Amino acid sequence: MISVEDFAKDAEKWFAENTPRDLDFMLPLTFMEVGTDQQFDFLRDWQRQVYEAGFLGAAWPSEYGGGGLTDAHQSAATKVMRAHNVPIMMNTIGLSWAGPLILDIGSEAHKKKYIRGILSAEDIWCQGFSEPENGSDLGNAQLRAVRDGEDYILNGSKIWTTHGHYGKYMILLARTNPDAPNKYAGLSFILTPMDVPGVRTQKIRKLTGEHGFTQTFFEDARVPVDGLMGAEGMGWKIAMQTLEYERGARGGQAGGFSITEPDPLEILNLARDTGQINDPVVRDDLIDYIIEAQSLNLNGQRAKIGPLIRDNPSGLPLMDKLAKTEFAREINQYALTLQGTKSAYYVDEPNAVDGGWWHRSYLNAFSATIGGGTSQIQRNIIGEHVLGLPKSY
Amino acid sequence: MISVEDFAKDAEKWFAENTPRDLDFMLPLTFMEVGTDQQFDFLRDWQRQVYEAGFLGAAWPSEYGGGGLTDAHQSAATKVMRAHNVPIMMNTIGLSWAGPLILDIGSEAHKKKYIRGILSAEDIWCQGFSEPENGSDLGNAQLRAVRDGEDYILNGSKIWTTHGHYGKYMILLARTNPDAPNKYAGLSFILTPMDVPGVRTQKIRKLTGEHGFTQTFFEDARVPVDGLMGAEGMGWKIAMQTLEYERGARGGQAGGFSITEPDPLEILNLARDTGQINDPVVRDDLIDYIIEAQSLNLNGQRAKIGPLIRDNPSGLPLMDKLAKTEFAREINQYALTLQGTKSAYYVDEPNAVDGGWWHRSYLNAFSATIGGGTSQIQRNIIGEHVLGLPKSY
Amino acid sequence: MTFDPQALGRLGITEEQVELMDVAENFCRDKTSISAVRELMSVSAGLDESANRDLTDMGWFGIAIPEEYGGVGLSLAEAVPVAEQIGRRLMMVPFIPTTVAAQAMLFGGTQAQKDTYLPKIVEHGSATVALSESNGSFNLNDIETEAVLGPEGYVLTGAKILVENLAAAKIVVLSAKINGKVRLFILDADLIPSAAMRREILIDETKSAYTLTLDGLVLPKSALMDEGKTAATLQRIDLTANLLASAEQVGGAQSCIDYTVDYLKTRKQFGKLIGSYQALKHTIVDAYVSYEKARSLLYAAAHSFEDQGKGEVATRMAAIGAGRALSFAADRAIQFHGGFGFTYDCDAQLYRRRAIFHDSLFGNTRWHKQKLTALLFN
Amino acid sequence: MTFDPQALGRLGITEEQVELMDVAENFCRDKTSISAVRELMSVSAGLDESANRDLTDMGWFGIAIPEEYGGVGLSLAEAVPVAEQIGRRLMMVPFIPTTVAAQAMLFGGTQAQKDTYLPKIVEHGSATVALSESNGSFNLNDIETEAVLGPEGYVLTGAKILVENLAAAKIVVLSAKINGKVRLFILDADLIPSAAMRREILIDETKSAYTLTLDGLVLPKSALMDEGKTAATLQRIDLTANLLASAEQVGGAQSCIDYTVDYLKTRKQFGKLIGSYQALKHTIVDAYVSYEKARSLLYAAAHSFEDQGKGEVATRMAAIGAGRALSFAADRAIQFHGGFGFTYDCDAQLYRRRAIFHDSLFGNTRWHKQKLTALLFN
Repeated sequence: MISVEDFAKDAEKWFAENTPRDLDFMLPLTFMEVGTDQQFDFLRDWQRQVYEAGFLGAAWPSEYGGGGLTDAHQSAATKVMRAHNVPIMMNTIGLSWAGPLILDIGSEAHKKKYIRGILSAEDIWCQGFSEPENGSDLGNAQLRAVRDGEDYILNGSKIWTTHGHYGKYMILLARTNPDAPNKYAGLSFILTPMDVPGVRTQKIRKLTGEHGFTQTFFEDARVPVDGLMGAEGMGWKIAMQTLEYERGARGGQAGGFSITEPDPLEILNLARDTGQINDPVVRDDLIDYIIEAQSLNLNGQRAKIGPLIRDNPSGLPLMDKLAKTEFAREINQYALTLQGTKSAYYVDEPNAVDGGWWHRSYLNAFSATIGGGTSQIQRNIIGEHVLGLPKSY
Repeated sequence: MISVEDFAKDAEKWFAENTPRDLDFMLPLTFMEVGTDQQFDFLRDWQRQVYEAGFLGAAWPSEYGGGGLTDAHQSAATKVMRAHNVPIMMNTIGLSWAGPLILDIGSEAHKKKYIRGILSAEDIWCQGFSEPENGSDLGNAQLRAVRDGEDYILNGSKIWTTHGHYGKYMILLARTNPDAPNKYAGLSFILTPMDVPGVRTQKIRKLTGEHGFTQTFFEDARVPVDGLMGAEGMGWKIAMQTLEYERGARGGQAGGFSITEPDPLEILNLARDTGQINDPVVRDDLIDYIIEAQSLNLNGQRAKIGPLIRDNPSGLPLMDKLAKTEFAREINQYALTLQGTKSAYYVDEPNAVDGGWWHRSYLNAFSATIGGGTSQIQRNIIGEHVLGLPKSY
Repeated sequence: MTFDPQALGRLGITEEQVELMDVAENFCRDKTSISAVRELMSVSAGLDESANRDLTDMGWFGIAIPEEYGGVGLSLAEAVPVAEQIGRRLMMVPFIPTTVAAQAMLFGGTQAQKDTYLPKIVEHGSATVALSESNGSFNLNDIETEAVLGPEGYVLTGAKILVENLAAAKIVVLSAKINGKVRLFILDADLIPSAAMRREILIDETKSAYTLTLDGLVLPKSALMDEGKTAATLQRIDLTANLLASAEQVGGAQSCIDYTVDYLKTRKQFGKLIGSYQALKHTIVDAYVSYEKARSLLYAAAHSFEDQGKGEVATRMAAIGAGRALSFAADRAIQFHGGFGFTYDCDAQLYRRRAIFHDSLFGNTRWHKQKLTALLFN
Repeated sequence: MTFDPQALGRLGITEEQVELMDVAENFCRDKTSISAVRELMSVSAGLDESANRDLTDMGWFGIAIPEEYGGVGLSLAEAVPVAEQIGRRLMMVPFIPTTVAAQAMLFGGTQAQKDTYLPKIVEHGSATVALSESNGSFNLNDIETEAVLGPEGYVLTGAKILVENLAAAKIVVLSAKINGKVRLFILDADLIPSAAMRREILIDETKSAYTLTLDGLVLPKSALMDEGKTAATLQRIDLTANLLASAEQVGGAQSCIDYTVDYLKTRKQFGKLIGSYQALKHTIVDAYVSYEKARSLLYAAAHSFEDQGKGEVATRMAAIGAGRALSFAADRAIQFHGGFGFTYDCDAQLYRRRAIFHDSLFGNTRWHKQKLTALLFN
């Protein structure tokens, strides 16, 4: 097996040569912000290239399409990708949610059927947990799945489906037993094809004015029972497991990254370019942002050092999303105040500063402070699970 | 009757001549901060002088000891008192809570017995609403009052009694009927002598290190039934009425003022004296404090202009306490950062900046963000009564 | 450091203000709606023509114009409640640019210009100002545009950005340098070739603004405004724009809070109305408190606007208070609407975008604080 | 503007740190308690003599002193977990002033001074620094005290304030000007007449500090430290003090949050545990997040303390993070304890006072931010 060092060297060489630069359109920072077909097609193709070059799924078993190497190899490659600030890996639900889950608890057939397409981005995967009426209360999912022979018949709808209108498969949280002792026990986790009759997606326009998410409607849609993961009633447990993959609390992801985290340096450059850096009050604010960025970066380092987190082992992991997403919202909002009269402009306006990137980033930042558990829910989770405070609801 | 103008002139002359200056000890800014006998005796004497000069209780009926003039007269005098920044009127519970209540709903006997002593500060009045176990939940008061002939027998304890160890009378919220349909209906409001057997006060040391409040214990204390205000079971309604006097939402107070509100100018002087004013970041912060002070001051003016508050008539009055007390806490806290190494000092340290006044004010500020309904309770009240949001408990 | 509390404005109100508040509140509420605004956003050039006509007919563009020029003869204090109600409904009418242009003429126009243009404004409504340039500076003296006197008049070179409502405007107050000195001109909009205008893409889709290329444009000598009054007029423009923008934002904050409170009263999660969760309840209360403070600052600014010194202090405080109130209320409104808040269909984003727009045109919070520092400390 | 992300420290830990963390955590927890601290506060001169003896016996005052001088021969990185645990229990021992004085000698002492005094510190444990003066300046060069060389040695005029733990100290590192240049001296505490010391009243009653009047005091020539190293030594003093003060505050923040969380879990109002109210719950979560960030900054500072440049940036960031974390946690702790929080008996005030104290001695947040601005932008 190739040594990690050599693998890293190969990666270094490949990304140095193949990382696309100077595009004439704006690339999204996160997989959730893919707003145009142009962005989508570009990123899909880019993921395929990275996969074919061997730097995605390197640690996944080769018999299913992975690289057959070790986590150390993939981490090395991912590190190089970050260093080169390459475009994101867009098939995130497959790479970081469905893929690891299938490899952990899926059948041989599941693995053969799904893994390769996840890596090559040929099969786009979607996530079907949230419902319009239960945005924060996932456990209350009402989408109904009724067993009928070798099929489930699905009725209901899911919302905030990223890449919904491109999706081939969905990891679906469905209610197979409405009479279960509690709301969680009635849920099942089903790998669902989206190209069957009765499945319809409808684009949702984001507050940015762009598209990105869809609502997915199921009307008597028949999907094969073999998509069931684990057993009926285990849906909640399995869904929570996928969230652990997503949070990185559990290993097994294909690698790469699907979210480029905000770099405080960027706002420093903006402040310099607009001359605002000369205002001592601005400099004072920027110091706070640098400290905040450094704190979060250090939290990540400390989370890996056992003795330094023993008092609250779950503290740093559980606060990561809250701290980072609120910081992103705040810093992008602040950036608008550095643009003088031109902060009145928006994306696609030739006079706009940085092409309106900051305005879009600020508005998009809410997808992270709202999606995947709002910041308010995150505080409940930290308060209850880390500090042991009583529930608020 | 003397004209308001002439009365104001007399007041101007009297306070110009008689306002005490250059004391060799620190005077409290609020009646709750009276920490030493020296302060107490001084303020008690000062109130008597103001009363005897005719500038306190000017609008209260002369047959009971008032000045027999109009509210306009008293307001004019109070305005002069503020202009001269005179020491506070310390018998606040009498002047602004018990007095107006007695004049509104008390018996002739009550008025003859109590009013004059309230104004002269000969009879110090205390407030007995809060209990140790029910700090925020006044309606849950448990102090028991059992009718026995012409007496009530009191058992229980009250806390946060201002001037408790000097008190002659207390306005007491007691539970006369534990079996009432709801917790409020079981309460009665009793004017209670504190110099009877079975009443014991115990000083509470404040976080400032000083004394000021007491806890008052009642053990089989007999007090005459004639102290009952209204009827049994009306205690909650009457207590709420006294709060309206206190908040100024209802007229009838004796006048003067018992709280000197923080003046943003003071912190500007501190910033100048310590040279911190030269730091542009400090200047930027100070501008925010000036704006905040001006907003609150303007809120007060606007609250009197009907057309400008018609959308939410109760909004400005109900937010006044929250906004002012939190601002006081914040600005005093900020003041500590303007003192360099000397902010390590505290009251009575010769090297301390302004004798440690800012440190004490910051710590004392919590009495207002906690007492009389915490800031958190205030936000509930505004949310529920002004914005019509659902209850949180 | 000297600090004079008297430099801080007081608060009062005139009968006319109350009257206009009533009229404006009813008119704006009945004349438009957010859904109507949303429709216009997608189709129109950022203008509600019907509402604009009504405003003209009601004489609102002349509220602060003396009667001798056909105006109502009141002051900007009376324009405030009108702008507040217009902002409350996000009504797409050029009340601010038109009123600002009119004030500029009143302060800096020659008698002939006042006689010619002020009645026009009262009659037709639309006027605007062309001051900002591609450097994005809030400083109105920080411009490159030049005017050189030639045989036919002043030949212009340069370009302006963020010229509000230019397509519909009849009159434009324009700044340019003559021999390095900033001067103001009145430009008859008919002189502008359509090729010289480009509609800009704004963060606030309820507003319209244009880039105006001036190269080659020639203004008659009579277009030059009173040179001696340039500085005072620029100041008048700045403060008028900020006073009325504050009013629009205070009105907007009120709607934004109402809109969010309605949601908190009806949306359930985990079996409870989300408005019972203090994380949302207390924060919206803070937004409400911030709104009420902003409204107090606004009416103090309206009241003392004409007082030397006090006027500027009060106006910049109002601009800061209003900007913060609307920005905070709208930012939290997006968050508290959860998934729906992230959609284009949720109105929260309209208010947030409006706040960003006003925090851009004639100075943002930090800019106003710098000015206040200079005014209050020295 | 140049900004180098590499100027930001990284995070790591040594085995010795872990070891000392264990030992210190157990020792401090078992050796003292808040009630014991409260008793000492009222009687002692701000010193827990028994604990102080134990620290000496365990050699903790020598952790960062080379073995050649009898020390343990580790670095300040290993002193951090000790200071953290001391701060966590509000233990009344002069760990910071003593360690700071020792570092000053190591950096700026003559060989003879190191040979004489460092072993003494390891042995007896009590040393301190006398730098601040009545101008209250954070700038250690901003002093008036003068030293004039006479036949018997250096004659001093001036006074120092906030000399921590002076009564118990054996050795004092002192700053004074010689011909206008700041210099450092080592003062044998035996030379100080008791009349020259006055115990000061501090906001933090668990600490002790004195005003030291120097007029007439004469130091032997041998008391002068290496003149060429004055600047570097003052810098060392500043950063060492801030590193260890950050550790004390991080430890304090942990206790303060634990203390408050316990109350929120047990106190009921309106029939519910108050910890279920989000107004309290979410705010204490924010305090906790702030504490964890501060702890990360602290260990990064400990890790990169000796790196040129990085060390100062990381240390000032840690001081800012720790100060904010403890100040905020303690301010909210007072509020959330309600009426009890307003009493002297509630421990919240002890933590709040501690934060104010550390925000005073060697710079506060604003001061550190000024320094960072200079270090990171230019």
